[in-house]
Amino acid sequence: MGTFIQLVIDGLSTGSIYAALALAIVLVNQATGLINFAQGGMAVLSAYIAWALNGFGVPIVLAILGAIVVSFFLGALIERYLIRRFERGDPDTAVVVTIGLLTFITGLCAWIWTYNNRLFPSLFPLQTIQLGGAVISVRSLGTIVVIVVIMLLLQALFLGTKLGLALRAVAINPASAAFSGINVGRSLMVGWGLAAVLGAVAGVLVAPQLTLTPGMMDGALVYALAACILGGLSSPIGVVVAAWLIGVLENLAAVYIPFIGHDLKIAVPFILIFVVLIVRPQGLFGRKAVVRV
Amino acid sequence: MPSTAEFWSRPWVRWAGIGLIVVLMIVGPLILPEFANQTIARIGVFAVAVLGLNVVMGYTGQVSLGQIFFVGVGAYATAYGVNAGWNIVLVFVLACVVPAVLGLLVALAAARLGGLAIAMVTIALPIVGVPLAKRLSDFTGGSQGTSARFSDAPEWTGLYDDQWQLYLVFLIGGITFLLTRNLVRGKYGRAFAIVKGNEAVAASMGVSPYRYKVLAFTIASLIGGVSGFLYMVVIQYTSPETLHFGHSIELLASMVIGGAGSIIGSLLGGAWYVLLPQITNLIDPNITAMLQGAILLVVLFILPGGLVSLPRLWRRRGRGSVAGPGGGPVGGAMQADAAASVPGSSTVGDALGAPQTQSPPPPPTTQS
Amino acid sequence: MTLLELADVRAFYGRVQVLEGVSLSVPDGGAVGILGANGAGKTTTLRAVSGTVRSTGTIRFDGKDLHGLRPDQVAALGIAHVPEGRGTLSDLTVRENLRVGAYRRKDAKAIRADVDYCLDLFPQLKDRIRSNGSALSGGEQQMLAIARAIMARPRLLLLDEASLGLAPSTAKAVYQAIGRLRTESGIAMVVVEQNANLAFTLVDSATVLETGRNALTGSTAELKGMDEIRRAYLGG
Amino acid sequence: MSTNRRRMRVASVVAGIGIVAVLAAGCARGGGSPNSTEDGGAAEASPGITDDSITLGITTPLSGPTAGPGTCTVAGITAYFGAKNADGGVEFGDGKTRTVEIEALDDEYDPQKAKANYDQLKSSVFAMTAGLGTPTNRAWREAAIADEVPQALIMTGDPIFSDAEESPWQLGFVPIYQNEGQAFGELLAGSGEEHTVAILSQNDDYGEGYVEGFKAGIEGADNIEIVKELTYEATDTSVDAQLTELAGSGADVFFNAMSITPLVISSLQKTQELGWLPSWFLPSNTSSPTAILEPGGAAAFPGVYTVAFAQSAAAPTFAESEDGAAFLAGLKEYANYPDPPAFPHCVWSYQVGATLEQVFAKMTEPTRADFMEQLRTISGYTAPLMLEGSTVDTTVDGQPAVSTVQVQKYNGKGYAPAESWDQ
Repeated sequence: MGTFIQLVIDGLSTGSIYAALALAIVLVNQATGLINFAQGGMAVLSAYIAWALNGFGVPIVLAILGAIVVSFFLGALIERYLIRRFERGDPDTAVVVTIGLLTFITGLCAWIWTYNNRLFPSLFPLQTIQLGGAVISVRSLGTIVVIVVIMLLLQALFLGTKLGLALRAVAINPASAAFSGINVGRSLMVGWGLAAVLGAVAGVLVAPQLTLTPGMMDGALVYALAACILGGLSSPIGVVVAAWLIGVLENLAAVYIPFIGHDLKIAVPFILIFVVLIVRPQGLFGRKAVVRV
Repeated sequence: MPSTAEFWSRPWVRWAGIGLIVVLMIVGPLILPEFANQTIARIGVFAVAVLGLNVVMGYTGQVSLGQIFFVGVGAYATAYGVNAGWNIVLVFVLACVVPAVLGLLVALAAARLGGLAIAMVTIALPIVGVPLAKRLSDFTGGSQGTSARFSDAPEWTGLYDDQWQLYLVFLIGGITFLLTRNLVRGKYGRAFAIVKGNEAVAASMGVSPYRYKVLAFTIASLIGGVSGFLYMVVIQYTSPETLHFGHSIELLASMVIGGAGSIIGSLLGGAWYVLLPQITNLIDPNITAMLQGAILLVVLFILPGGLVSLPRLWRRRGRGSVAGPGGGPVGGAMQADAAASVPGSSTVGDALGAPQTQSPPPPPTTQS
Repeated sequence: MTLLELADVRAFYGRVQVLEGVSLSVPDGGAVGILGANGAGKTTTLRAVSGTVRSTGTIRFDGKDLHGLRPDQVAALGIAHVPEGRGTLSDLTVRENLRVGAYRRKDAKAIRADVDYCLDLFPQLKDRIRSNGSALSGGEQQMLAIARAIMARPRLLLLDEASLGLAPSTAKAVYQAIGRLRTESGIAMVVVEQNANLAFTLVDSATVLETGRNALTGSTAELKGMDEIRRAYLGG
Repeated sequence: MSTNRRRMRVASVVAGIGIVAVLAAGCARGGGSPNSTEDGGAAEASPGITDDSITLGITTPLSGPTAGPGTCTVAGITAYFGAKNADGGVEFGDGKTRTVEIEALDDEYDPQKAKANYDQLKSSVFAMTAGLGTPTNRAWREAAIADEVPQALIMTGDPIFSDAEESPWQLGFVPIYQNEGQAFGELLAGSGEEHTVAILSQNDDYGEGYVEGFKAGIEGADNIEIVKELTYEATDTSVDAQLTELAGSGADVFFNAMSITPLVISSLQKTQELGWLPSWFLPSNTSSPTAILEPGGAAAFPGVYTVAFAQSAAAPTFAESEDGAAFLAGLKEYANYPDPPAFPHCVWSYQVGATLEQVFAKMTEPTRADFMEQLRTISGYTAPLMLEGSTVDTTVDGQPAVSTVQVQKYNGKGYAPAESWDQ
């Protein structure tokens, strides 16, 4: 039983890593309608900026804040001068552009900071808390709390605020949004900027655990995408729950279903996606979109 | 310009052009240096893989991130058959049939889904395929991989190995391209295009989207298997790394850069897949990732329609372009599903105001 | 007083010229129709006003030149464009659609009142207030598009083919509601319509476009009396 | 079909062939044009060598997930020969002094690209060396044999490369994985105490090799019991679940055949969090004291053992030693690698350079054949930065250049030799 609870807790903390990235992907999707494969790369770049600032003697909290600010402008500029060109065109191309951006940013990080591993200072103490028959590290707990806070903020942004409404309206139908007086260009830039901020938070959150390398987020990207699809792209809560579900079920399947084992556990989220989407095409928490012809 | 166009439309010119290409394909390998032959052969391998991807994505509009899995299965089937001493023709048939059957089974399930979901289910293939290949080490040689050197030039030909291999690629790849070209220009191609355009409309026209999606996916897998066979002809070694999902993403990028829904685009995509790493290695091997990303972005910035649209870009000088960006599969699925419900769907361009500079929309690329 | 003034407007898609000199004048509180066949340039005229197509010539709103303004800036001046195809924000609920319409406004109380007014104007929307835009029928989407435009409290409404694709009874209901809106609010309107019968229930005057030019202009009564109008547009 | 399209088609085919031709320029039929040597009596020189220079080729991952160790495999040898070239070059057995040029290409850990890189390099370089990876080296092993191109001192513990019968033109540099696992297994079996062992291994030939060696080392010892054996994927973000499961076994020894640095650090932390405090075994490439053990808090465990043959560049005393300082300076100056590497591959690659210099000194003919012959005659050579007791010995068939490994124990700062098990 102890092992079972521990596995669930482990799954939640691993799932939180996926969730951190997934939330940024959801934000860009809600604000621009794109899936941004480069989100993880941008998060890594933000983490490197924080690390570098820290290296210049800036206290880590300030360094992170600095990285967050830089990330916002970076995200907005990327939208304005790169993605904008493709937003009006073939969406396939736009997606491949984000893939190219991921490659470029990863290469850029490697060029500036090399592929050497960098230790990123942890924001949370390396302590553990007993919980039933299991232990959880303060770091994991901290990550989970931050994720939940971001998730709620994001949910509130989308559903409760004018800005959130404008972001979504622009993604859905830019012309209609403009006819209602929304500055579409600025909205797109803000969407990317905010997503880059979320990415920055995700990056500095997981960097202490994963060790900062240019490809730090690559492993999490597929899981994050899976969580986005499973949870329903329109729902921050759904995506976080899906990420946790993936983390937990993956662990449980690996340990308790001998046929799957630790090597094939990566199949679990995809089986989950398949089963769930057959029943609910809009994802666990997504809103149902009725398409008329 | 009209006079040149006329010139090229004359039948004898057409035949002469085809003849010239055939002659080039026969003479080229004999006179080109070894590394050039090997490079062209590799381009052939991945052009076939991109061609398969184009059938399911470019022509039918279903996002597949699993193409490299079928290439890998084809390669493994080839290696296994060769090492077991089976007849090479039988091995080739197996290398096509095994991936096709797997593709059919996957498609029967996956084609029920649409859009992003199908992308996630197909990306699972290479991701699960890698540990699976390691587990099935009796067939695959495990993580150390397996080699099969069956494509050395036979004595009687008097050819070098690279020449012989290139001829094999020309022969098998060429036939695959011709058959696929006929497929996408015929009745099935039209059905694929309708499914890509709008599934509900397809259904109302009596074209079952499900059946044609399954068919396209199966054909794509089969072509992937052909590519896998050629992979073994040229590279002669395969391992779980071969079917890493990153290569699937690279194939997708190559397809878009070459030109989605285009036969020539597939060829250019294969060239891109092979030559981009070589070119970046030539510039500076230490920053290949940065260079590859940058080159990709620059090329798409200039040619959003892919390399295949380069001549069209030229021709467009002095001519107005008609707006009308088409919704392609990946992004079409990945963008908010609004467009589907709004007949006169708007674009960001509309909302940003009247375009002051003329930026041509990607040309519709449903036929090549 | 003239609210909207168009003179010799030419517009282009890329290098293809679509408008070859269109003129139009809408008095404050007035309603002007634009009639014409497919491709005559009706929609493009509206798009020239709202800044979504490149154009030359005079386009003045309340004395202000509209050239060079983005669509959202045009909207901010008090022009609400109900586009052809309705432009439904499909993934937003009806209520959210209406809130988007009021994006530029900060008077929360008046916004709430206007939502109620819209729901009163289009009672069908009341039952669907929590539905996604994509779940609405064509007629409901058209009503939603108009309601969203009203929410901006515009001085000028650009209505593009509000009857397109609707059942005759639905189309009639939509035009009745627009008529009521006009009498109650006095919003000026430019009404693009293929169905001249419907348009004539609403507008004071109209212009007929042919291949990007004004072919005929006159008051509703004048136009109704013309044979060629009757034959071409009124089915008689 | 539009006629313009057809015209374009022809144009693109021509353009494509043009690109290929440009790329291929300089590559001549039949493995490159041999350089004629002035003195007619000697054997004809192989490609890639002249009277004053020799070119070595490397294909290794310089981007992608394995780029960390990959870049190191180039940096080390570049640093070594960079310094040598600055001093005028390396003296060869034929009395000539040659500078050593390194031509490295990125293969992204993709076998297909590794083969392409080999095809590109084989006629312009004298020998291939130092490249990282089992599949990427295997992809062109048979081609190298067929072409008679040396594939020397490569960074894989795959035993096939050290079997002279199967791989006449190959030789591995680093100990085969089995050796390392076996050395630890023997140490453990020799302790005479009862031990239960939990095993976590990377799901590839790397992990399997270690486990296989370990099992061979404890074969017949009835005081050792393996109670749980799990694997992980090199692409995993986290191995928490495996550790939780292994901790449940309560084993007192944890054999962790893991090659991913971040995962080792988080494993050290996670095990402590779980309150499971076994003795550890770590492989040579993931046991750096400052880069891994300190951040992982390894002092909390009763013992962390590793197998090594080279000093760790991240150790505090390293930079103070003469060899260490020279190594770090060389990395910075010639290899554009400014800070101490977290991966041991930089040191290994540096030692590959030193070993090659030994081989060059014995070569009397500028041929690949002579190179391979001399390659297999080095014995008892202590390369720079080697641990005491380890030497390069290329004369033992079935073994790579380095096969003598030392089991070491972490003492809170660095490593000390562990002659026997003590706890």
